[in-house]
Amino acid sequence: MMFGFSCLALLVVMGVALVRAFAGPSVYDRILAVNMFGTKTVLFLAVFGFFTGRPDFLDIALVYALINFIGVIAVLRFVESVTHTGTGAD
Amino acid sequence: MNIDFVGLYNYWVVIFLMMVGFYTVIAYDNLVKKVVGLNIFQTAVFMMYISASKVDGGSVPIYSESIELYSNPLPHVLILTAIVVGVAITALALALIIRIKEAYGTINEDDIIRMDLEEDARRDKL
Amino acid sequence: MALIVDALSWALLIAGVVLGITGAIGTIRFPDFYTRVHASSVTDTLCALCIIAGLILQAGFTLVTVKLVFILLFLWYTSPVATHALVRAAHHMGLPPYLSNNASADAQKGKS
Amino acid sequence: MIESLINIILFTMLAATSLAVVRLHNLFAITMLFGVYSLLSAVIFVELDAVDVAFTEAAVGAGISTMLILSTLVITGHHEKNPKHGPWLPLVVVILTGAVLAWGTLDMPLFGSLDNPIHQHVAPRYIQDSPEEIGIPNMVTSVLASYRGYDTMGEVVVVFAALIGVLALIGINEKKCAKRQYSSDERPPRPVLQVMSKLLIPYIMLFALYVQFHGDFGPGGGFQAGVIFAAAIILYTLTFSLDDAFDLISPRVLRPLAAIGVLIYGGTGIVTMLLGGTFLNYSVLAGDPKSGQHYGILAIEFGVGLTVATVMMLIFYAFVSRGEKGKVE
Amino acid sequence: MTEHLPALQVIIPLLLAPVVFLFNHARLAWILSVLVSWVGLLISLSLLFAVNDGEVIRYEFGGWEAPYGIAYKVDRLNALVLLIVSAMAAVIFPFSWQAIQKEIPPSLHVIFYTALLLCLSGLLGMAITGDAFNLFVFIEISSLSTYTLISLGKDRRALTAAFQYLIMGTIGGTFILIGVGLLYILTGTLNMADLALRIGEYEAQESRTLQAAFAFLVVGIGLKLAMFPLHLWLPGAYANAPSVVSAFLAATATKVAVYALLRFLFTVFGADYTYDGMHIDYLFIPLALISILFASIVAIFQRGLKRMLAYSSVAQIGYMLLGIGLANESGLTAATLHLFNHALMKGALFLVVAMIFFRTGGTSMRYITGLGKEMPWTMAAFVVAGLSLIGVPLTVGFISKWYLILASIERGWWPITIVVLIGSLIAVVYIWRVVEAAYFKPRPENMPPVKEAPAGMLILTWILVAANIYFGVNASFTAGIAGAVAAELLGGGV
Repeated sequence: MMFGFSCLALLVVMGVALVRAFAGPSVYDRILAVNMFGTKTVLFLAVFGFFTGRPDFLDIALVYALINFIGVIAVLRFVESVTHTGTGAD
Repeated sequence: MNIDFVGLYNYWVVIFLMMVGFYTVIAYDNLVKKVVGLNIFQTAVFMMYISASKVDGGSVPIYSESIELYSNPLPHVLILTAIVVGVAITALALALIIRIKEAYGTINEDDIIRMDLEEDARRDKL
Repeated sequence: MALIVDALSWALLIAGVVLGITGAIGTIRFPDFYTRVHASSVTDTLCALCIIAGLILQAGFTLVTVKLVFILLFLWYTSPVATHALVRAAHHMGLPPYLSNNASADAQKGKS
Repeated sequence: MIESLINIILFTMLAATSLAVVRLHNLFAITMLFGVYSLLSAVIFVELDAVDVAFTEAAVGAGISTMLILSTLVITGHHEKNPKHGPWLPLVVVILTGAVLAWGTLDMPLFGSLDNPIHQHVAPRYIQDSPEEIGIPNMVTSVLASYRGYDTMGEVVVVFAALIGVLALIGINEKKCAKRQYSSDERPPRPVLQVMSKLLIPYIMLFALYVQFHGDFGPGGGFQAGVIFAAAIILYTLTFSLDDAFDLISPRVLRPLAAIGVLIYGGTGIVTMLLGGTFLNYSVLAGDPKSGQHYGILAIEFGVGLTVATVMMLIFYAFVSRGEKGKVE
Repeated sequence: MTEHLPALQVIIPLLLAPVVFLFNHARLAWILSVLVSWVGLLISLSLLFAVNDGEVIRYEFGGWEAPYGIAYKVDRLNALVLLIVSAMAAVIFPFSWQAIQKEIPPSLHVIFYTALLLCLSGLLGMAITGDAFNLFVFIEISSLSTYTLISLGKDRRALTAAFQYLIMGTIGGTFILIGVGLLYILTGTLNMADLALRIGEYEAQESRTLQAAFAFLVVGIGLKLAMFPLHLWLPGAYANAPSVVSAFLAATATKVAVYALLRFLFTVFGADYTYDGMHIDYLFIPLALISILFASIVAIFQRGLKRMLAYSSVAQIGYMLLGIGLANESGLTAATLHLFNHALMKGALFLVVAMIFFRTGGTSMRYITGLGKEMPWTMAAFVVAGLSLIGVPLTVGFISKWYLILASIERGWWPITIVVLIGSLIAVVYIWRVVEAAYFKPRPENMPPVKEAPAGMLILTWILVAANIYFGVNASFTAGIAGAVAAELLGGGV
């Protein structure tokens, strides 16, 4: 039961992060929100594994964390390179 | 709230996502956005398959002695293949977009069509 | 004994979730990017710690615990680095911070 | 009850994200939200018991696809013009399609019920007999590698075909920059990132190997392992530079490996043919059919992992080198 | 080894593609591809002779029996389509070496052959498989390599054409995926024969899900085969692809898509459901008639030869759909026969175009003017194949139209006959435009002199032209198979 409620609460956090990602306003706000969304997703998956009673699949959460991190780094790199070439961000 | 509602809700959202993705593909002129729309469209179809594979009270189809009921593994396999097909198409489409940008200087479909028509008109004069 | 462990893990989970929600409210309510980073990243580490500690208490000494520790370490390792890179990039590209009421109005005009 | 609620919230978030993707005009923002969309759909896959699919969707959709779109945007620019023509014709087509689907769902078997034909025919055999016939607990891997191994071979060929297409279109520019980028003046070095990624990358590769060989027991397998391995190299490219990555793993090495991966898969099939079975019938590989299946699955998963890892790296190289170094000469 | 023939048919080109890529040597790639295409032709011929008496060959991959594993099932229709694809490959692959020298930069030759082999194996795989999802996988293999091949065209429009085809093709593929998914959700199986068995119950209760699945499959495959309002990708793709690729695609790709349509309509859903349940004839006949008239008229006004032939392909697909729509044995015979015959004539015509391009460097009317004297053999091949396209007696085109007319009279809808005849008359007009320019106008002065095409290319083209006449004079072999196929399809035989 408590896992269920933790799941729901984490979903709320994810939803709030999503709102920030939709709203922006600057590109960095969005990246921040996406990053936060990603980390909370990792936690959600960890808790969800316990909720369904099969916590052996935490590998997925690890992959999410990895992909999320690389994604943020990639976005930053590309924002940087576009701004350098003078196209301007957001 | 009964499970029937949840089931229909899944399918309805899937249909909604398909329509959003499909609309993005055919209504927007920006080629990158078309590709994103195509991905949304495909992911929606994946969701349909996976929704169908779920069994109430079932578990992940990895054998364990304590578990009786498993969800259906076959749609998972099909969708694994379909995801790979999706990324292959995305990669190819993006490579085409890069070449189009280099050849036309734009990735806006309207502009590209206009440039082609102008070129036709020039050739007619020859 | 089992009851104490359950209660403790419940408390940790609740603490983690509350921290998470606090951070979320921060990212919505705070006025500019740098303050939002503060809100989300500061709670991030502790929130993850609490939740995963709560789960570890439930899992006991199994492979699952090892994986949970890995996840926590990974999050602790990457999350600050990502935040660092993000703020650094923002600062480097000239995103103005929120200084006072007047300045913020200018900053908001300049951005968005 | 809570499960249904989680399901509904996740699907609603997904729908909202898709709408935001369509309505925004900044392509960077669209790409990021697309990553979120993929991550969310992967969470939904976990929620619907499809852990292998979730693994793949996270690695491919949120990882590789997003990365490729970003590197395309570097070249093409990231502002979208407003469409000029009216949206009516597309809207009609889309609503028509949606209506046909909605019509179709009305008679659809209900969600989750065990009585559905989908759970009654064919699938029970996989669920009940595969631990016996194939000898590995992950049924998805059994079906993927053995029962429908031929489809998976097609999947590997699709990946290979994508590589061929990308190489034909944009190629990989292997020309070295005169000066390494991270040491130039206007691009500040990234010491924190570089140190941490150097520490992290070996562990990511180790994790990839774990995923490759643990795929029989848990979620994972050759495809996911390949993508994670490629992700390690991508991280290296992002924090250091493309030239450094070329020094680490040169495209010249990767190109033949991509073809060899496909050939390992196909070769396994040919060997089974020569040993008297049909194509990809691993049972003939050893005296005991069960260990034969095991060897066969090991071999083809290795082929899949090799092809996917090399192809993903090569495609990423192709996109980034086009952006940073321009056309192939 | 003979029991492995169905698998080898697809696997040999499929595995040769990475081998060619590995060796990275252009000439070797060509030689290997040619050898493979000839081996493929032999395999498909032996398969056709093995199943010609109505027998069915099965092949189970991985040793798992049919609904659990993936199985190939070869009957006459499969074997005929396999023969079309591999025969065209056997002619066009040898032809390709000289043709690509002027159209594709040397650094991409290996990649060209790799993609061509993948495309061939994808089409063969589509034509032979007995599993609905395996069909989707092979559709995507062939599509991905087709997009690559089209984008290798010289003009920048090849890129936009490839992109447009990619978008429409992927939508088509996804529609097929939806259709297959709905069928799977209803029945729990993916094997076509098993589907056909288990679908009956839903057909009887008029399941709306089944109807939706039917609609998605027809539209999805319709996109792939360029059914009339969905044909927009085809002219651009055929006109801008390298000439050899146009020839190969025009001769095979749409044929295989028509095959997939036949397979789903008649084997999976069954003729009764297709005609009486879903009334597909009332959809196909109007679409077919419009496409015959509209596409033929548009073809007249095209500047380039390739574009003209592409629109003519859209019209020809209309004839096939008309045959399916007429819903009787002669109609289906005509459709099946036209698969084969159209491959022969379009293959020959596009090879002629490739030779013209090889010598003159262009294919618009300007380049063709006065060519009759300069390239007599090439233009003679064009005339003969053009006559076949029109449907003059003693050519294959006549045979298919004859069956079509028979079918429309049998059905009692004789006005359709008039449309078919008008279509032929319009074909006379657009073929005549080319003939007039080539034979009755002098070569423009500013054009450089040209020579006759190389003997190797000519011989290969004339093999196809000769086949046009041979199967036109002696139609008993092809018509026999097509008739048997039609009877089988209508009888609901699996």
